[in-house]
Amino acid sequence: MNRVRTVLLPPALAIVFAALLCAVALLISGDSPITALTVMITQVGEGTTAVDIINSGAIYYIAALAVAIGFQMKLFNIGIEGQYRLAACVAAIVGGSLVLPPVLHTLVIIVVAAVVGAAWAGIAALLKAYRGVSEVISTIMLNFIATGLIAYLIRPDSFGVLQGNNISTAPIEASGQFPGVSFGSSGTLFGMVAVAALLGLGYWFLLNRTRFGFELKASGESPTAATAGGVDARRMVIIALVLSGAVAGLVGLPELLGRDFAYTLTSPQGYGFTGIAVALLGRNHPLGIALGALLWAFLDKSALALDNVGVPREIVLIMQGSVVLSVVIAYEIVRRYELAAEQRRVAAQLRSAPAVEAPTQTVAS
Amino acid sequence: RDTGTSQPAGGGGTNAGACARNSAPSAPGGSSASPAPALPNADASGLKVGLAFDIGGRGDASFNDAAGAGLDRAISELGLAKANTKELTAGPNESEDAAATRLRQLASEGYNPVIAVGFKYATALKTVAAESPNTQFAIVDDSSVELPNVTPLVFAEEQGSFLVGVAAALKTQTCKIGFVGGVEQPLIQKFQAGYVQGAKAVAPDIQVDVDYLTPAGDFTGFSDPAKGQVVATGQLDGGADVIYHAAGASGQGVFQAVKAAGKSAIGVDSDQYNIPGLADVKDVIITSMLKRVDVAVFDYINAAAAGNLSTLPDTFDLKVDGVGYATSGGKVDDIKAQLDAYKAAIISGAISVETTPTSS
Amino acid sequence: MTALTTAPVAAPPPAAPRRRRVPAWARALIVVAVGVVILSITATLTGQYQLTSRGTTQAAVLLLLPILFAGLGGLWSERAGVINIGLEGMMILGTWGAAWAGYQWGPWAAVLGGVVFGALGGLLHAIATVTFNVNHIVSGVAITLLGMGVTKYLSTLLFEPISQNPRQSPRVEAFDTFSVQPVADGLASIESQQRVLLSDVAGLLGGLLSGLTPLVIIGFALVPISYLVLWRTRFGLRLRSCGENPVAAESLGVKVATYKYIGVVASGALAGLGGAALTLNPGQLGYLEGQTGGRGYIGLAAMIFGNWRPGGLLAGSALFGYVDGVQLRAGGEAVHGLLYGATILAVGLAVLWVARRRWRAALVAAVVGAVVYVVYYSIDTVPREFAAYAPQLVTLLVLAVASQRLRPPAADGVEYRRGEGD
Amino acid sequence: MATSMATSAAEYAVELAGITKRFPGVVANDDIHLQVRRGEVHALCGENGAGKSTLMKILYGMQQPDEGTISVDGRIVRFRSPSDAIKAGIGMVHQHFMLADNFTVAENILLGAEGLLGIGGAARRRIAELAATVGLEVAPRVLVERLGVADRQRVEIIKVLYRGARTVILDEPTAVLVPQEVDELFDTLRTMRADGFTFLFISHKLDEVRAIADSITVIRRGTSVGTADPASVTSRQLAEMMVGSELPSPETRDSTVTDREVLRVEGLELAGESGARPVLAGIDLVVHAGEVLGIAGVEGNGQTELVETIMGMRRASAGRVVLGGRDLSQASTLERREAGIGYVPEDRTRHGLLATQSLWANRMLGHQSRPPVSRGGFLGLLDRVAARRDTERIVAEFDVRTPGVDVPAAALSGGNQQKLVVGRELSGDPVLLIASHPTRGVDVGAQARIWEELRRARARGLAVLLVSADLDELIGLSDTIKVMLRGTLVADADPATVTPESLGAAMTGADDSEAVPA
Ligand SMILES: Nc1ncnc2c1ncn2[C@@H]1O[C@H](COP(=O)(O)OP(=O)(O)OP(=O)(O)O)[C@@H](O)[C@H]1O
Ligand SMILES: Nc1ncnc2c1ncn2[C@@H]1O[C@H](COP(=O)(O)OP(=O)(O)OP(=O)(O)O)[C@@H](O)[C@H]1O
Ligand SMILES: [Mg+2]
Ligand SMILES: [Mg+2]
Repeated sequence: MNRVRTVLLPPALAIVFAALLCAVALLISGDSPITALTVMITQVGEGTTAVDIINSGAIYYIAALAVAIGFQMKLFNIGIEGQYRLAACVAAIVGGSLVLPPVLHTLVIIVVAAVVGAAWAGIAALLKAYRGVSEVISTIMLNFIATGLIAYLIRPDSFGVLQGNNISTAPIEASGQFPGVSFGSSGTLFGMVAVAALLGLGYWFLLNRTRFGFELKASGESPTAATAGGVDARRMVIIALVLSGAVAGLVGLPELLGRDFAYTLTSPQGYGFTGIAVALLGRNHPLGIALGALLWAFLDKSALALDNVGVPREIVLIMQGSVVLSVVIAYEIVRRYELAAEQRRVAAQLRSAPAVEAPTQTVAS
Repeated sequence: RDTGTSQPAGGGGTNAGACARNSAPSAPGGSSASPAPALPNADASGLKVGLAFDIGGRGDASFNDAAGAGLDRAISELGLAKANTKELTAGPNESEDAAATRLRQLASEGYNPVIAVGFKYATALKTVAAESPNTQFAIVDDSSVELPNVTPLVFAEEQGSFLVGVAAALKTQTCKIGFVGGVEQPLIQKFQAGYVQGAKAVAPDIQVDVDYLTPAGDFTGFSDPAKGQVVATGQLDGGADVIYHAAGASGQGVFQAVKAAGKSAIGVDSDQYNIPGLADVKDVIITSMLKRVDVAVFDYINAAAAGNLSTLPDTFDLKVDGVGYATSGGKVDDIKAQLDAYKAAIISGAISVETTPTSS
Repeated sequence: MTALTTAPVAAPPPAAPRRRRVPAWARALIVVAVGVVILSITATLTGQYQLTSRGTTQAAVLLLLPILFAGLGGLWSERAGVINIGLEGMMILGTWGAAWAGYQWGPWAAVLGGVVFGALGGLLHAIATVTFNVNHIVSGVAITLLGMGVTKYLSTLLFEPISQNPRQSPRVEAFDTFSVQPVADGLASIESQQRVLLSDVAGLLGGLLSGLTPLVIIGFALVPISYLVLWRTRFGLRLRSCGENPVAAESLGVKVATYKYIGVVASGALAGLGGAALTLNPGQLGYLEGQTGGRGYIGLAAMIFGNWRPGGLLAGSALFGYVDGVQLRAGGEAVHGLLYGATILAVGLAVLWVARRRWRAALVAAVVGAVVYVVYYSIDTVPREFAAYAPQLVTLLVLAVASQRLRPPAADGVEYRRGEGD
Repeated sequence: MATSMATSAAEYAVELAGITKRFPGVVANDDIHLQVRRGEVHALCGENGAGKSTLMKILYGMQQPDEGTISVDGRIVRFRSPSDAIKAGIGMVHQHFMLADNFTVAENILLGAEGLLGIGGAARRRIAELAATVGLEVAPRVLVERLGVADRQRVEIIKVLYRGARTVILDEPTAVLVPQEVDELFDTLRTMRADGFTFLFISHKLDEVRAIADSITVIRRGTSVGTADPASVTSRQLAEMMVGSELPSPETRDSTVTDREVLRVEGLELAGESGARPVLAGIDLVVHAGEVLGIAGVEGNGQTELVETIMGMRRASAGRVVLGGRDLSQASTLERREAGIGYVPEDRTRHGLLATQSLWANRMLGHQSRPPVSRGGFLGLLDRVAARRDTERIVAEFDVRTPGVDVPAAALSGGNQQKLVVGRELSGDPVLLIASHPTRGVDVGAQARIWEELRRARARGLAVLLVSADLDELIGLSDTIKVMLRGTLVADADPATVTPESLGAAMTGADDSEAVPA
């Protein structure tokens, strides 16, 4: 009961609040919130939307895991964006230029992506560990620089191939692709969805069952105490950021290996920022993140239906922004409410108990 | 101090006398080219037309708007019922599946034909067109989808750009002109290639200052007028006096810079002289390179209504008036003869225009 | 046995003699002077006269202005102890507010509109972080998301009917520009005489004195004003105390929450002003979706670069604006020229450090100088893909060199609950 | 002796009646009564967590009581914030310094009181006057971070005086001071008392309380259990009032020192920040099995750095650290811990505990690579069951008062947190324990427990390096004492004969005649 209240109530409150906010905005602009909600929900059953939601959810999930690894140590890796894009680009170049037996080919591409993501995050990690540069700033700068580097790599006179008016990398042969699960006209589920789920499991295990996870959380909670406890803070900064970057490197792969098979100028951007929002929604918990990722993907994909009823699709952006803000506020409100309830309870207990009882014996568990 | 060839600030450059200009090619047919015979208007009242816009959608004063204009014309001239049309718009940074969902939505609601505006739809279209073989699709700016039910609507931007390059070379006083591209990607490089070739055709010694706002993949270059203004000012300070932009909304900054310097600018895509939002800078816009997406969309709907898509050209080029230059404002009336001579030469094949810049 | 025996140890070594301190303004002047000389030498030797031209300075001013405002916004917030990574979102709100007010009532209304909308974003950040103790970065990210969503939604609602474009506002009338005459003309004539150093100084200075708008004046004036308010008044002392030790401040009767609110709302207002500066930028019609292009984040970087001080953040945004101006106006060749300047700087630093007997630092500087020179020598131009991000690269490099000397407010970003201090 | 007096209200500068304050799970103050006469030094005594600080924060307006009233000069008042209390002439020097390091002395003093004399010349003159009164000799323009603890203490007092306080609360002001500094402080207090100031004085050092106080109120578990007359009460009696048990003494009985060398430090040096003098220079010391080596020194003379360098938390610029014959100079902190060093840090909240994590998670800190909490292996799997079990052992052995091992460490009071830390550091059979201020701010009961455990471990052959500012503790526990001054070990002292006063003199560098060059 208590757990339900502290863990599930805040996000529920937040979603209700954000939905109310959007409803008011819609009413002001003369649209019907009910219609908007109905079309969004019915859209899930249309065409490939349901599968798209899961596919995108998996991508957001990986991005959010990457963010969450840093968050555990109070490191803000704003650079997921640059890390995954650069990783996807380089992995596509490598994957497109290799001919290898099936599974191996795919594995090589995945490893390359992880290594590139890790290396790009590694720059921020080294700057933070050895030069004390705030990772927030360095990763923002590195995002810009990654864009330039990708543009350079993808130039037709570097590794790019002209595809009409688009530029892309050489397509990855079937041996390097990651097969998905086809649902016929309802779309194809990316095979990498399973990888995302495994990553979540690995994240949970690493954090809660291993020495590394303990040291990571300890460094995040109190760097000074962790240092005294034999945790090398500098090493942890580097490992956490590099690991976060390695996971970030995988963000672009579900689409690359499951659908696009090449990196192009128009390859999607912005997953890094989505990842931050989703990690916040999920409070860095592997299950919470999964729910957050699905909610986000639902909002993204179902929003396409809003055009059909003439509701501005931007309302979904407001919904997303306000749900992130209100979920954190909701956690705080619930925390305070619990505190007050505890106080009342203790007071009541004291009134009924003999006055000599020692405070230490009344500490609530 | 060692005096360099370039000078630090405005006004310098080679004077007009030094800018040797070739004479215009003599028109092979003796007259300016005539556009391909327009097809008779078919009856489109039975059609349901779906339009999927690129980012920006209607109101972008650019190719989305032009596509919309083509649809509007079909409504007014071909008897297409407004209720039988539907327009959807892409969001920024969206994934391929969003684009596919949009096309699928249109196809599954019975819209036929469905027109995708922008090359970003190419991959999605490949999937969706294969799923719905009985729906006709068209895609603007892309010719990479090779399916029987997909018609590419592509343009010879380089040819139109060639002509405005000619105009720039004829109008420059300093023998120095500029090109401002929004994002350095192949489509925009086509504009650059044609423009530079056209200018050199007139004045082989002309200097063309080529700048892009952002490299490929960083699409902020199409929406950063502040940068457009700085780049254009730089070119003007370097002596350029005619600037052609292919920078989307960043072009506003180019126009402002040109206006502040009292020089000339060339618009892009639509006749920017007549765009209401640009009214206060229109006096510096001497011409615009027209990319007639409206013509392509209209012709496509017309051909679809007639049930014969084979009449459509492979490329909307000068010959079919798919590209061209604008004359609003009368600033190029004096050189119209030369421009038309070059136009004829391109149509006849006497001049072939490159699609990629020879040297960047 | 005696209770206490003094061990035979050498007397503790005397503390190193402290060098005389040069006042901050003088150091700033020296740095600027050195910078100008290096640029002048570079321009002369490489022929890249754009490095010191009036146009470049003007472009730099234009480009630095929004960054400067955002940086000042960061300063006000972080000095009050609240990290503001939501500057970008507040700036977006500012661009929208400025356009909305501006197209109806003119440029001054635009300024006000930007300030008010930015301040609203700031208020939201303050409510989340101060009242509800939400993690500052979390709230900042959420506010940026919200800012993007709200402005898009409102534009569809309010701008599209007039501008026919959901991504753009109707035209907003901008300020007229003016120059400080006759100084500006005088400098222009000196610049055109092409004398080494003199012309360069004239070019750099001339750019600062011409093509001005009231917003430029406001921007530059806000730097000393922020300094005076934050460091020379009782209000500023209290506000900064909330960033250094809020518990101590509270124990002395300072209303910490109130000051944090003021700091964060002012921060939003300043970021909004940055948005207004973008909207009113000569070359702009008004609001345009995505026109901030990450300038809010860069403002934050400029502030960190400037060690959480107004003068420093001015230097940070100036560096950013200058490098961006150079690369936009003169492209990869000029950035290539800057490499040469960097070599001179590195060598100069190496010599200085040798003189001060800081061997390791000198060695590092010399090696860096050599590497940069090799790069300079082996390429003709910096590829556009990298030149375009030269400002970000320079920022990163400078931070890598200097960040260990930075000193953020001690309680910056620390969640603080009233009455829970020890 | 434990009698409450009934007197008329006007007699008291401050009177607290029926104050009750509840925190979640804890009643910090439960119907407390306190009466303070004008012009007296009134001491508050009580074990850790008895509620002294809470009561004082209520009087200072930092917290609002749930019940009860505050009267100042006979009038009932309500303080909504410290400003109200300051206006009523109450000032407070907190248990922990309330200073902004990056502000100057003057800024710290003026903050919040700018309205009195502005922030200009008049204010500066007043600060100079007050600095002379309390003996602060630093320029007001200096940053507080450059000040030593005694000077910080003085700045805190000036802060209070500058606001015109007539009633001053001093919450454990002497915890970080050496005897000489305590004497100076007491001299100041006496002078000011003569001038009519009223003091509320909190300390765990009962001798000090008896030396300075005019009257004493004892608080036990949130209630006032009575008052005492300092002239007649003994420390032992006071302690019994506080905890109902006997006053512990840190005396070690017979020597257990062996000649087996455990720790040898040779020529240890720690460089200062660029250009500054070294923080540590030429440190040589040896600790044998069964020996307690005490390090005495005024705070800020390098003791913290010495300990952290031996622990590998700071990198020595020269010198060797050898543990049982094994050179650990290049080893990481974890390797040093694995080699058998236990470490009780001086600041348990900063260096000893993870506040929001459970007690059993805290048990793993520093042991995360060793059994019982770790199964080792490539992944470094943790054994959570064993960790829980071992935490329960510590809770039982060390009498840690807690409802369970799953509560967060923050839920424990300071003394109980400290017992947990000591218990953890004595787990896993260490050969050397480095204990920094192991009983700082800990009440007498917990103190006794910790001393007892240290003695027992020493008897088992543990070598202990003890750093403490509590000279009684240092003298009582140590087999050998070394004095540290400005980064070097300047003197040795024999705990059997040395007095706190002569030790204090050596610590401040004011060598008296007792010191004989070796
Ligand atoms: N902010 C708080 N929130 C919850 N409980 C608190 C808080 N502050 C104090 N307490 C509770 O009140 C009790 C009394 O604390 P207080 O600090 O007044 O003790 P104290 O007598 O000053 O002890 P010490 O001698 O260690 O300073 C503590 O044990 C704790 O349980
Ligand atoms: N954030 C918090 N949430 C719940 N309880 C808290 C919190 N902060 C402090 N406490 C309470 O405060 C107590 C510890 O506070 P405190 O440090 O004042 O204890 P103490 O005995 O006074 O220790 P010290 O001697 O170190 O001052 C615990 O009993 C705990 O219940
Ligand atoms: Mg206390
Ligand atoms: Mg306490």
